[in-house]
Parts: sequence; structure tokens; C-alpha cells
Amino acid sequence: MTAAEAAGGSPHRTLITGVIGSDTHIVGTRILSMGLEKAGYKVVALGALTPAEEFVKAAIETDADAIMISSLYGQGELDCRGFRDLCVEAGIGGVLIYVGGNLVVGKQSWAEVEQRYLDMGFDRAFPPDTRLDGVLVALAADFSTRGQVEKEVG
Amino acid sequence: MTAAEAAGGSPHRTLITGVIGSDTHIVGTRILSMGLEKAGYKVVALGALTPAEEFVKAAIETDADAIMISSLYGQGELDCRGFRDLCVEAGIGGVLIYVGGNLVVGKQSWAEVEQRYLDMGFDRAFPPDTRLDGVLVALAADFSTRGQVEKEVG
Amino acid sequence: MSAKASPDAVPFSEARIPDDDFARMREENLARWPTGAGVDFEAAVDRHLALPEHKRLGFVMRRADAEGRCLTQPRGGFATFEMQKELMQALDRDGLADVVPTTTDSYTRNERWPQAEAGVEESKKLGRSMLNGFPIVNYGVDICAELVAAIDKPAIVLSGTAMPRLTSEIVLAGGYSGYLGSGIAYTTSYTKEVSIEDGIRNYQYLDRLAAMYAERGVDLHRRQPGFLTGTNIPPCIAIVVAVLDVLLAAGQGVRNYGLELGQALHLIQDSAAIHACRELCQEYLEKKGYDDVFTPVISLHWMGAWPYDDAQAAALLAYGGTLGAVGGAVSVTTKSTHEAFGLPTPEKNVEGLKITRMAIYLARHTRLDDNPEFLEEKELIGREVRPIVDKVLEMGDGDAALGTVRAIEAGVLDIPWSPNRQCQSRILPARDTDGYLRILEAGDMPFPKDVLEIHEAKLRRRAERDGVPYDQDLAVTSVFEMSEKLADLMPFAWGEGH
Amino acid sequence: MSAKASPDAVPFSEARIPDDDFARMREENLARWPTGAGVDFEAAVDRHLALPEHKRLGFVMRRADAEGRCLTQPRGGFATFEMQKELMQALDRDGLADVVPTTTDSYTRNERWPQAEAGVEESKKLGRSMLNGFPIVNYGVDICAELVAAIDKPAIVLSGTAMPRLTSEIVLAGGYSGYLGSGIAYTTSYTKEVSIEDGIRNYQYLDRLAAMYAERGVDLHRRQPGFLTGTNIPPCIAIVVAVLDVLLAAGQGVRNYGLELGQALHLIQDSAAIHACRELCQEYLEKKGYDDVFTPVISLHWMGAWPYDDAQAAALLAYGGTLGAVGGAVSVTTKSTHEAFGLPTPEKNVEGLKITRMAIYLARHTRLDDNPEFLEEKELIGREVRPIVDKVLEMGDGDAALGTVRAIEAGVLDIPWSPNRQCQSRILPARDTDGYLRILEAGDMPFPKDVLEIHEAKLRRRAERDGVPYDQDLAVTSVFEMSEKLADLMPFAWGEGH
Ligand code: B12
Ligand code: B12
Repeated sequence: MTAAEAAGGSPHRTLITGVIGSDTHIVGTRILSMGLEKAGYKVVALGALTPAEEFVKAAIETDADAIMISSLYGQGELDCRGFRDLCVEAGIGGVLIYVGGNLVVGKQSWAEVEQRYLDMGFDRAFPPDTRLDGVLVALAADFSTRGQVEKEVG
Repeated sequence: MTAAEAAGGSPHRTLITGVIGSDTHIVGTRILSMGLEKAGYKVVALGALTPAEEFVKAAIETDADAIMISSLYGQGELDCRGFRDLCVEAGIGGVLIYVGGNLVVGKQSWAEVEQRYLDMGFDRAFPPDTRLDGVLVALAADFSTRGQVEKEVG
Repeated sequence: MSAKASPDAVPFSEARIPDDDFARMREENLARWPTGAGVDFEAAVDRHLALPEHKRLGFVMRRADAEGRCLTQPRGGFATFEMQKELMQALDRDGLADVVPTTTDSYTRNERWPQAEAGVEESKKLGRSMLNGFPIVNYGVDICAELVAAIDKPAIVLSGTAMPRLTSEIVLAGGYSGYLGSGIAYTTSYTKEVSIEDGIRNYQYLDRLAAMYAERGVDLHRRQPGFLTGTNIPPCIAIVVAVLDVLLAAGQGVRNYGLELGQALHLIQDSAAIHACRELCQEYLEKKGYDDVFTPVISLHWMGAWPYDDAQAAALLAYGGTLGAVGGAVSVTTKSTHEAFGLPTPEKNVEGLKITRMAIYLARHTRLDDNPEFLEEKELIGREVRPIVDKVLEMGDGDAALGTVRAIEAGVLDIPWSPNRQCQSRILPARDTDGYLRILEAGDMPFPKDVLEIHEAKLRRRAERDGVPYDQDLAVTSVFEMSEKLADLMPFAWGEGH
Repeated sequence: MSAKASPDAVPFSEARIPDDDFARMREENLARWPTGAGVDFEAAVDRHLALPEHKRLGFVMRRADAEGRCLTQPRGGFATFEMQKELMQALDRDGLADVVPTTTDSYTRNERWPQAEAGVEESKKLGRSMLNGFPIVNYGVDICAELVAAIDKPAIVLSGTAMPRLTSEIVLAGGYSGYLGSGIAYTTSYTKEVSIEDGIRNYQYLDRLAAMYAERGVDLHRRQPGFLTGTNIPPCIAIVVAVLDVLLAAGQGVRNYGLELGQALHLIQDSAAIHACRELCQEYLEKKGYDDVFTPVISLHWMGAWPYDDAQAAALLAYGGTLGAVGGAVSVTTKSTHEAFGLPTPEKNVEGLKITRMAIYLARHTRLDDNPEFLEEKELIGREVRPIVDKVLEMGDGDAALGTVRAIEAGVLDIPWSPNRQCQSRILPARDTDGYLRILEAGDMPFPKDVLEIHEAKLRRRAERDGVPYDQDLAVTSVFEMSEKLADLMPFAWGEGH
């Protein structure tokens, strides 16, 4: 059993997926959504060209555990600014937020790009060559830590 | 009229051509020889795989004005060491000596390579992408300077 | 500014927009953003007529076709004028591009001009482009003219959008002689909420505008982006859309119309597609009574996911040149070794152009026009395309515009991996054992039974070869295929290797 | 040490060297340099038999051929063991080379072992390779074994020389399972003074040695370097030499014999050449009664002058993979973007391998086997090759060795741009308008009149197109062509451009 197989999803965990901004690249988010569903998660797929506000709205409506934002077209750096604040304002400041794709314009050092997005308040950022396996492992790890924290707190 | 056309050769000028050492690359020296002859020079072509001594011998026998050494295979840096000394010892220390081709092993900075060959006593060194025109211009320039010098001295 | 232009009073059909309606539409359109006021049609006609022939794309495409040449054209857009000018000059001079592009940014494409403005400011502040293209509407007509003047080749605008009305007014007024985009192709692949009807209307506007220039002697080059969603589009799907889009353009009076095809990455299939595309478009144009539409085919570097390795990407670039040259394309639209990562630097863009150009040079003599496998594949494409186009036209009672809208709603015309809500996007392509793109699931598209059997048989053979079930995963692995590591694609076949 | 091995008592012919003579020849040979003493044939046989199958080139070539694969193999040699090991491991691991090479340096090739020794010392002192290959005779058998052990692929020795006797003894004893070189090809293209007779004798020695291993169950891969002088060699010339060389090898008992062909850089001509080469070799082998010689064809990246621009070179690399894959070659021998400048670094060598491998992957499905132009060209090659080979054999009264020596003297067999004194080198090739390599001047080669008329007609068309006289300059410009700048090869066709 690979690490990813071990990291099976749970139907009690709801994930919002979609592509932010004026971005039409739907293939990655669609394949990701299929994969996450197959792995056992409940997936709410918003598709391409999704305004930031719609992610937040959908997350509230479905009491989502994580928001999985795709941005491919390079303008994500503008679209994603303030996304965490939006969540905080909407009262879901603690939701897990991932972002992945071609997150900036041009080929830039990944370490810098990642840091930029972490600074924006994303929990994790994923480079263009990300595949499902890596995402499943990350989700499992983050949910288990959070579960722990919730338990410890609760 | 281009600079190269202006720089026509003279049948009174004898040039030795050939490929030094264990080097079999004959195409460049053959095309060069054809071109120099067409331009009006008297050419003595020694062909591939020519020991350094044979260049000197041929130069003495034909009272040559210049020796045009090719080296393509990378080992020219070993083969060409001491070539000027050989000429000096043979009593033709003042002969014009050019070298051209792929003069070292690997792609190295041309400026450094050129300097290395100038330090060995070559009058000029030519990089791999040299074409006839450039060679004709250089020969004409060097012969005219030398003619001048001879005149001034004589 | 509004994301959608106001609905036009003209009833929706393939018919030519009446002149007075069009005049009114133009007026409304140009008023949507301040730079619209800079458009002066008469001055624009003069500007075009003053350009030397070799800077007019209409002329250059016709001549390239007549002389059997295969041109190269890159993509390229950055946020500010300075960056854009430098880029275009590098592509022209260092890259030897035969056609120089200006790609607009995605805010512009969605008519979010205030956001584009902010992107420009941000880019200036940070000293790097924060937009994925040049916000040409914000910059306006005079800047267009400056960019056209900065190069010595024809200039084309690339703006993947369903809303080209204002952008096209401005760039054509500024001296750009080529404009890429079409109603069906772009609406199905670049938008989520825009209706097919609106998309078609918007491009009818642009086509009418181009035809208006043509009527004044300005032979602009319009072009259809047949690559669609770029994701394993089988030739037949691209060509069905090309046929319908060209009929719509011809309906507005366009006579110089390029047809783009994304490469399938199969020498035979791509050659067959290039030939079939032109022939089938001409066949239907003729049926509709148009005998004077010039329809050169342009081959596009692989439009799906690229490898992350420079060497692998270089091979894909070169092969793209080979495919275009051997297939007889009139031009190849190029990418770079940075494709999988992000917009290329000018240097990398230039490199992509040069690799492609040299590949074209090397293969420029080779044609497969009487190769049996090529002839067979070309014939198959015809058997795929005609039933769909015929059905679409039938659904529109002979009208391509109406037929298209109804056919897409019904799934009779379907696009793989489309983000558009009106599009069923149930058709699913995959690559077969011989490297051809085939149809795994046809959705509701009325392909003949025998044709679908061919596709299925070939894909079943692939499932067998790979030892995997015959299911959707064949399509998903085909999406990733070209981006896989070389060591996975073609490992050492014996022993463990490393 | 002597530059020439002592003349053998055996009379010169294509006949198999008798065992007792061969034993004596080996003894003399091994005594020429201290490392010769390290050769122990029995231990060598055991060493080979202990190698896993996937590290035996004989096996790998047979399997690749049976499975329709196209392998990649680079070239590579540096002066010291450390450099060489690092290089081979990089090519194996990072470059995914299916076959890992050791190229010897040019002193070794000319049996100037003391000079090679000095080159090693000098290289160690300067910290960079001063030799253009690995001086493998100086290093000896155990070092060979270490290099073979350092990789997980089969190892081949590339040593362009007419004097392979001692080198081959040492490397085969050390576990190399492939050896490139042949009497006619290398003597005509790598030497000035060595007689064709001596060159053939030397390779008869090597072939007999390889056959001795085969008799003990070690299926070594011998290989013929049909690229010759690498300078616009038309397929027919390469194939004539291949036929004669394989007959000579078969005469000594070799049964696993690769045929290399330098690429003409024309998809159709190269495909035709690859097929024709194998078929014609088999045809003549059969005539001579050999029905069990395995003769896979290996396609070589362009062997003439390369462009100085990296992007252009990258396209040539990729196209070379395409040509090999489409042509059905069993392996492609690769170059790098540094080709025009000098030996590639391991990194650039790896890059060349990867670009080629990806290109092969992309085209691996495509075959032109029933393409009319391909069939025509293949047939033409047959009409060129048979008259020459038949004449050569006739001149030798049926003996390929004697016939070759006499034919080369007479100019009946001639090699373009040969440095060898015995070779007339009056035949002169040039590229025609369609990109095919053709014969401009045939010298004394007895090609049929109608065949020469085809060549002349095609080259006259080129002279017309270029507006130049029909003379030798067509050959000279063809030598330079691929090294020209892209802006000269394919400028923007209209306006001044830049
Ligand atoms: C196909 C494609 C298109 C298609 C998209 C079709 C469609 N509707 O989906 C078309 C042709 C329409 C298109 C259009 C454009 N494209 Co585009 N496109 C591509 C291309 C070639 C492949 C993308 C793809 O589908 N990959 C396959 C999928 C499966 O992979 P993926 O999307 O990368 O997703 C995976 C990972 O990234 C990750 N992932 C993605 N999202 C997320 C989210 C989370 C939370 C996680 C954990 C992981 C994750 O997991 C996914 C599955 O493994 C890429 C370049 C490339 N990669 O080779 C360019 C690319 C993305 N496009 C680009 C651009 C700029 C555009 C355009 C603006 C046109 C232009 N200027 O050339 C327009 C965009 C218009 C718009 N408004 O958005 C640029 C972006 C540049 C940048 N970031 O610097 C790219 C990188 C090409 C380039 N180098 O220029 N494109
Ligand atoms: C064709 C060729 C061959 C042919 C040669 C056939 C023949 N008998 O001539 C063959 C296949 C036999 C061959 C063999 C080898 N080759 Co070779 N070969 C080439 C190649 C591809 C083209 C050379 C050529 O003919 N060019 C065309 C002519 C017209 O140009 P040119 O020779 O460069 O000459 C011009 C200029 O250089 C200049 N010039 C040349 N000499 C002079 C002299 C003067 C005075 C002046 C002013 C100008 C001048 O003017 C000429 C005309 O414009 C080059 C790489 C390349 N350039 O693409 C490698 C190359 C020269 N070969 C190389 C090597 C190493 C070898 C081998 C050792 C095999 C190996 N290890 O791979 C053997 C050599 C064996 C030996 N003992 O010499 C290397 C040299 C490496 C280095 N210097 O670092 C090169 C650079 C390839 C590489 N990158 O590895 N080769």
C-alpha cells in the first residue's frame, strides 16, 4: 500500500474545488475532483472562472473542511490576495486552504512562489507538476493534525 | 566589392595547408585550400594526419609565406605545442603561422583558447565557424604589413 | 464597462448584420470604455493601406500559401507597453518570427478592464508582469500603432475570449492585420457562463467589422482557433467546429480566414487533419455558395500538458515544426521549453521559434500526400465530420448559427473538457496504441456506428496493451501522457535499469 | 609498440583466418604493449557469460529488433578513468542511454600509446581532458571491467581506426560486448597512409576474435560504421561499403553485425536507406551462403557540419530521433548541441540523449513502409548499389577482400571527401532541391547511365533554383548548408526583414 492509498479520504470531509478568477483551465481541477471523490472525499466542484466569493459561499453552505483553489493562468497572484481575509470575515477563518497550479506569471523559483502564497495565508501551495497522490497525503496529514488539535481542544 | 574580394591572393605567395597530428578531418582544409587557390594563392596541401615536422619541411622546400594548420579533433592543443620553436630551429622562425578549427577539447571560451594559441607563437587562431572570407582578409592584412616591414627594412 | 455587451436588436441567425444595425452596435460598443473613442475607421483604413505589403498578414498568408511556405508565429504578451515592445522586437529580430503576436491578458479577455488597469500598476510597481498578456484595450489605438511600427512583420492579436468586440475595434484601428478568435471555438473553451448565442453574436460583430475593412481594400486575416480546449481534441471535433465557424464568418463577408489545428502529435493523423480541414471547409463553403474564401491551415504546437523537462520539451517543439511542415500547414504557432511552467521569457520564446523554424527547414520537402495510411485517415475524418455538420445544419434548418446553438444544447455537437455550462462535455478522447487520438466516449454526438466501432476497437487494443480496464481512465492518462517523465514513457526495456 | 602490426603470413583474401595462424597473430599482437599481457581469453569468456543478459549488447540488439524498439546510444570519451566513469554513469542514469559508449582518443586510434600516456598525465595536471577520448589500451583490461561494472547497460567501444587489433583484444577481454569499426569504412575515412589491404586485415583479425567468442557462446555485437567521412554520404555509397564489410565479417564467422548509416536528413531518403541497407546486405549474404547473420541498422545523427546555434542544433537532434524511429532503425547514435564546437560535457551529452529519446517516443508509431515515394527511392538505391557491388566482386573473382582493394584502386569504389591516399575521392555528392543527397560527380564509379541521369537532373534543378552554375560549388555549399545561420537558411520571405 502506498502512502497515498493509505491516505484514503472520508465522506465526512467536504472539499470545495474550483479555478479562481478569470481562469478557464478546467482540466486540472476536474481530474483532481474526480480523484478526490474516488479517494472517498465529498467534493463540491465549482469549475472554472470562479470568483473568490463563490468559494467562500460554497464552503459555508456545505460546511466544508477544505478549499482547493486552482490557478493556472498566471494571474492567481492577483486573484488570491486577501482570500484568507475573506474567509475570516465570513466566519470560516480556520478552514484549510490549498492552492495549486501555475501560480505566477512565468517560470519562477518555486520556493519563492510557495512562500508568497503561504504569506497570503494559504495552508499549502502546490507546484504545476503535482499529482493526486501528493495531495491525498497532504490532506490526510493536515486532517489528522487538525483532528488531533480539535480533540485536544475539545 | 567585399573586403574579401578586395583581398585577392597572389601567386607569389605560397601557403602550406594541412591537418596536424593524428587528425583525420580533411574537409575543412580541403575546402580552404580550394578557396585560397581560387583567390590566387599558390597552395601546397598536405592533407590530413600531417606531423608537425612535415609542415616545416614543406615550408622550407617551397619557401612558403605562411603555414595554415588545421586542427579539429581537440588534441591540437597537444600537437601544436612547440610548433613555432620547430620553425625557429629550422631557420624559418619568421614565417606566418595560422591555426584554425576546433582547437581544444570541448566548448571553451574562445577568447581563452585564442590566447593559448597566441602564447604558443601562432600569429592568428581561428574559431570553428571561420569562413574563407575572414581568412582572406586576415592574410591580406598580414602580408601587407609584412610587405611594408620588409620594404622599410630593405 | 460591462462584462456582456448589450443584446443586439438583430435576430439571431447566420445572416449578415445589416449595415444600419451594425453602425448602431458599433456606436454602443465603442462607448463602453474611454479608449473606444480613439477608433476612427477612415483613419484606420488609411493606416492599413499605408503599411508595406509584408506587414499585412492577409497578404503574407496568401503568399506563404501560394509559395508553399510554412511560417512561424509565437504567442506573447506582458503587462506593460515597454515589456510588450521589447518582447515583440525580440520575437521579430532574434526569433525570426514571420508573424508577431500580441496576446491579451485574461482580464481584458473577460472585459474586466479596471482589473487589468490595476494589474498594469502592480506590474510597474513590482517590475515584473503580473498579467498573462497585454491589456490592449486599456492602452488604446495609438499604442497599438506604436507596437505595429516597432516591428517589421505583420502583427496579430491573440485574445482567447467570447467577447472580442471592443478589443478588435481598437487593435484593427491600430494597424494589427490579423485577429484570432471565433464564436463557437472560444465560447466553448474559454468561458463558463457566456451562452453560445452571445459568443457567436460577438464574433459576427468582429467578422462584420473585418469584412468592412475588406470592402475598403484592407485584406485582414481572420483566424479560427480550432484547438478548442487543447486537451486531446481529435481532428474531427476541431474540423466540425472549423466548418461551422468559417460558415459564420463567410456569412458576414470574411474572405481571408485561417483555420488553426492543435497538433495530435502523430505525423499521419496531423497531416491528414491539416488536409481534411481545408478540404472539408471548402466543401461546405461551396455548398453554401462561397467560392472565394481563402482558408489556410495553421498547425499549433501541442496544446495539452507539456513535460517539465527542458530536453523533452525541446523535442516536442522540434516535432511540432516537423508536423507542420510535413502536413503542409501554412504556419506553425509555437511554444517554448517553459510551457509547463509559465509564460516564457523573450529569450525562451525566441528559442522555441528557432527550434521550430529549423525543424521546418529540415522537413520542408517532405509530403505524405499519397501515403496509404494518410489517405485512409483523411477519409475517416471525412466520415466523422460530415454526419455531424450535416446534422447541425439540419437542426438549424440550414442556418449554421441556429443549428450550432441547438446542436450544442442537444449534445450533437460536443467539446471535450469544456468549461462552458451549455456544453455537455461528455465526449471523451484518448490516445490509442498507434498514437492516434480517438474517441472513447461519444456522448450524444451522432457519429456513424461503423466509425465508432473503429475508435472503440483501437482503444480496446490500448487497454489490453496497458493491462488496464476499458474506462475513463484511458482519457485521464492520455491527458497526462506527454507531461510524464521520459524514464516512465520510455524506460530501458530490460533489466531493472535504474 | 609499432604503428603497424607486422604483416601476417596469411595470404590476403576474404577467407577465414586459420586457427593456428590466428593464434600466432594474437600472440604477436598482445606483446606490443604491456597491457596486452592482461588479456586472458578463458577468463574473458567467463566474464561475459557472467554478465546479466541486459548488459550484453548482442542480446539487447536482437531483442530491440524483435520488439521493434529504437534505442539511443551516445558517444563519449575523456582522458582519465575518473572522468570516463563519471561520464558513463551520467549517460546511463541521467541520459537513459540504452547502450553506453567508450570512445577512444585519437592517439590510441593511431596506436600512439606513449603519446596517449602523456595526454593522460597532462589532463590530470590541468584538470581537464586533453584527449578526445579514453586511452583504453593504456588503462588495460581491469579498468575496462571496472567501467563495465559501473553501469547497468551494455557497453560498446567506439574507436575510429584502421588498427583495432590491440584495442579490441583488451576491451573484449574487459567485458565490453560491442565494438564499432570495419576495414573498408574506417580505412577510407580515418587514415591517410594505411593501405586498404592492411585495414581489411586488421578488421579480419577483430572479426575472427569476435567469432571466437561467439563460438564459446558469447554473442558479441560487431558493428560497421557506414557513415564513412560523414560528409553528405549518399545512401548508396554507405550501403555498398556495408555490403562488402559485412561479407568480410561473415567470412570470419561474425553473426551479430550492426550497420550504421549517417542520416541524410530527409525523412523519405533516410527511411529508404535504412530498409535498403538491411535488405541489400541480406541479399548479398544469402548469395554468399550466409543465412544467419543478424544485421540491424543503426541511424546516426547528422554526421556533417553542425550549426553553431543551440536552438538549431536542438532541432537537428530531435529530427534525428524522428528519422531513426520512422525509418525503423534499431538504435540512434546521438550527438549534442555542442557538436559544432567540441566534445560535449556529460550534461550536454545527456541532453542530446533525452531530446532524441523523446523524439523517438513521439514518432515510434509512424512508418512509411508503403509510401510511394519511399518505395521509389528504395528501389533507386538498389539500382545504385547492385552494379557497384557486383563489379567489385567481379574484380575480386568473387572475393570481397581482393575485389575491394582493386576496386578502390580503380576508383570503381570511391568515397567522398576521403583523406586516404589510395582512395580517388573523386565522387562528389550534393543536396538536391527536394533535400535528397545526390551524386554530382561519380568519378569512375560504374553507376548505370539512367541512374546518373536522375541524379544530374535533380542537381541541375537545384542549380537553377539557386541561380548558380552547375559545378563543384554545389557540393561545397552542401557541406556548409546545415551549419548556416537560420536567418540565411530560411529568412522572412518578404520585405527586407532585418
Ligand atoms: C490546456 C491548456 C489551455 C487550454 C485550457 C482548456 C480548458 N478549458 O481547461 C486553453 C487552450 C483553453 C488554454 C488557454 C489559456 N492558457 Co493555457 N494552458 C494549457 C496547458 C497547455 C495545459 C494545462 C492542463 O490542462 N494541464 C493538465 C492538467 C491535468 O494539469 P494542471 O492543470 O497543471 O493541474 C494539475 C496540477 O497543476 C495540480 N493542481 C492544479 N490545481 C490544483 C489545485 C490544488 C489545490 C492542488 C493541490 C493541486 C492542483 O494538480 C492537477 C492534476 O495533476 C498549460 C501548460 C502546461 N501545463 O503544459 C497552459 C497554461 C496553463 N496556459 C497559460 C495561459 C497563459 C493561457 C491563456 C491566458 C492563453 C495564453 N496567454 O497563451 C489562456 C487562458 C485564458 C483564460 N482566461 O484563462 C499559461 C499560464 C502562464 C503562467 N502561469 O505563467 C500556461 C502555463 C502555458 C504557458 N506556459 O504559457 N490553456
Ligand atoms: C565530419 C566530421 C568527422 C568526419 C571527418 C571526415 C574527414 N575525414 O574529414 C569523421 C566522421 C571521420 C570524424 C571523425 C572524428 N571526429 Co569529427 N567531426 C566532424 C564534424 C561533424 C564536421 C567537420 C567538418 O567537416 N566540417 C566542415 C568543414 C568545412 O568545416 P571545418 O572542418 O570546421 O573547417 C572550417 C573552419 O574550422 C576553418 N578552419 C579549419 N581549419 C582551419 C585552418 C586555418 C588556418 C584557418 C584560418 C581556418 C580553418 O575553416 C574551414 C572552412 O570554413 C565535426 C563537428 C562539426 N563541426 O559539426 C566533428 C568534430 C570535429 N569531430 C570530433 C571528433 C572528436 C572526432 C573523432 C575523434 C571521433 C569522436 N571522438 O567522436 C574522430 C576523429 C578521428 C581522428 N583521428 O581524427 C570533434 C572534435 C572535438 C573537440 N575538438 O572537442 C568534433 C568537433 C565533434 C564533437 N563536437 O565532438 N569526424
